[in-house]
Amino acid sequence: MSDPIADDWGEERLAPADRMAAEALIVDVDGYEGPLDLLLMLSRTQKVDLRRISVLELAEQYLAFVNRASALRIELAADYLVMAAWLAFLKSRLLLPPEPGAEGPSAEELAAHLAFQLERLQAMREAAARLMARDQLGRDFFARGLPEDVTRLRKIDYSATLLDLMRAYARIRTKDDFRPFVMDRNHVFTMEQALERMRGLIGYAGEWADLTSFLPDGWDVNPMRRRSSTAAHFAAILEMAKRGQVEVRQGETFAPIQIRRKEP
Amino acid sequence: MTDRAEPIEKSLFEAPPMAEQERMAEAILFASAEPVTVAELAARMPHGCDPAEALAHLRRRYVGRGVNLVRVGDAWAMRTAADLGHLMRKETVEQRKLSRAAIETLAIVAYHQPVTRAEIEEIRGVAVSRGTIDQLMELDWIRLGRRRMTPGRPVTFVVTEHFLDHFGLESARDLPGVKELRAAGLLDNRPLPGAMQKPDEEDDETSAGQSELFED
Amino acid sequence: MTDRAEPIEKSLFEAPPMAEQERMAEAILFASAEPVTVAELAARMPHGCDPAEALAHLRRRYVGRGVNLVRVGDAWAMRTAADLGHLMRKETVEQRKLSRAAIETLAIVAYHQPVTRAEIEEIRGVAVSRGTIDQLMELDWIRLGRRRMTPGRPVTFVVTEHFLDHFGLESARDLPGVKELRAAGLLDNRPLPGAMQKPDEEDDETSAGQSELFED
Repeated sequence: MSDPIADDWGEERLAPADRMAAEALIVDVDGYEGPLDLLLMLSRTQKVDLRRISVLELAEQYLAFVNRASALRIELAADYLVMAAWLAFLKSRLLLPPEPGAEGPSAEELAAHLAFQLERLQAMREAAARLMARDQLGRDFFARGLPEDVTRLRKIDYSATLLDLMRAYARIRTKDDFRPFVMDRNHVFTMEQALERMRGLIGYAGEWADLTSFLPDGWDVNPMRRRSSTAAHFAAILEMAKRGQVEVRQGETFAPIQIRRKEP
Repeated sequence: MTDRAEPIEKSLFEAPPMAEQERMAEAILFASAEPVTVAELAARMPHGCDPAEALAHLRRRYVGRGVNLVRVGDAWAMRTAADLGHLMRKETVEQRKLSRAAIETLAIVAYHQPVTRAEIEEIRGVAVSRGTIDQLMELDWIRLGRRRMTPGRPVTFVVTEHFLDHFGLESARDLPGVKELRAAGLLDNRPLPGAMQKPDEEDDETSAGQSELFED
Repeated sequence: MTDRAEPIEKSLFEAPPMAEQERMAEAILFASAEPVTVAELAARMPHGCDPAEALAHLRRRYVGRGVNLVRVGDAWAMRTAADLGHLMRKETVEQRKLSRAAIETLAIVAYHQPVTRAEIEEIRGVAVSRGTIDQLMELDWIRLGRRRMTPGRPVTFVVTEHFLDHFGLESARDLPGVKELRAAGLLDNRPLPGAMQKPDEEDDETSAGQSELFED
């Protein structure tokens, strides 16, 4: 609060004492927890029970405070100004006789509610103080300093009976019988597979060649695999012949089957 | 190891004598720094025990002693007698200084629970910062309660058992001056009359809040 | 806060009565995180106190109780009575059925041991998860057998003694055979080529396993 600022405020012509008082109030603004808190502080100057407080007088005090703050170019937070506007409205309602047929709550009701809010805030302040004044754990009374931890043992007991075991095995064995195909799949060459293969190979078969030469590697040793792949490839070339993609010939019964690409 | 000569377990289905049950409750409570519920005691003591009666005996036994048996909500704990706190300076835990906002918010939650953030703000006349709520939650003094069944379904806050333990309260009913405050209507969530009131929310919130207050 | 009516401090130089000293020692021992020596007690109790005597009183008071005052080296501490140590353990037993994958895997190990994982998978027709094997090993129902003398030297699994105990079998040979399974109505009555066979009649895929079957 140095001189330059005082110069700025010169025109206000505040007596130093007034200014000190005003500044004391302003400096405190930071300490207020909102307009309700400020109102509660202002109400203490009335030195009456909060239930008998004069809301009109309080409104005037508050408005005077806000005016002083704006004169001192203190920026008040918006909620202080909202409260000021509401109090100004309330003040006018309290001073003027009620309009006949006016809707909404009466000025007295609004004033009573404000008084209630102040009283409730005051009560909570006192309650908070009494709460904090209580003996507290870790300050006035203490818990066991050397607690013995409870060992928590979580045991999961899995149960299965011999019958469960038998059922499980029976289930597996039954499953085997119903899907031997799945079990033996690695010995089976399907016609679809053969057709796919032949489609790729036939491009190179311009001359007559034995069907057996087309069998895939590794499918000619194991008899079961040989039979499966031969049958699959035979079915495949029949299908291809039907489509006009290959020619098939056989010299005599049981002679080698020969194929070649059919020229378009 | 022990000075007792008698065996504890008598039979599989007969509960141990009450003196023995009292010893058991004593051992369990001494071993725990946290309050122990009657249900937990029952689960840990042999079948057929009556933990509530054992606790009653135990409480009487520790009246006037250096440690006392105290009730904390639904649970029980052994705590040193408050008049001996000065001897325990060494054990004192440095407590974080709470802001005025935090202390007031805590009191409002305790006395008005379950309470929404909007209600706290209405009582204090100022916004409640996120940090204040967080701090109280971190201290495990308040926690989320049930959502209010009003538009927006706002969350509510209630105090915890840890709060009761910290302030040596048996229940929220034992908060200092709570009866007087309620009698004076100061715990009412009185709505703002008329114009200041939000259309229909306020009424529901109030009635719901009050019916739930100190429901336990 | 306390149930005591009498004030503690009598005068600046007069030691509190012994009952009071006992309370003090009790509270200090209770709240301390470590055993407390007589010297420490003396330092924390009011001038003129006799902590050794207070401890002697306190020790007698706790004889036969749920907690006892015990000496730990040079220091003193409150400890749970040794005979109540079992109360400090909380055991929860959960009954759970073995999963279908686990019981099937177990059955295959039991009927085909020693069996490799690849064989189990072939018989079940689906992959066997690591967890299933681990679970059965943890239950101590299966264990690792000898490595198979085939390329890759795969490990085999066999059932354990504990498995036999649990299922009331003297040996794995006592497992009910296919005929008995059928007699028990667990298998269809129509002839099932695979299932009808005795182990050693099965095809070459399993013959390696079968020759070793029930070897021990």
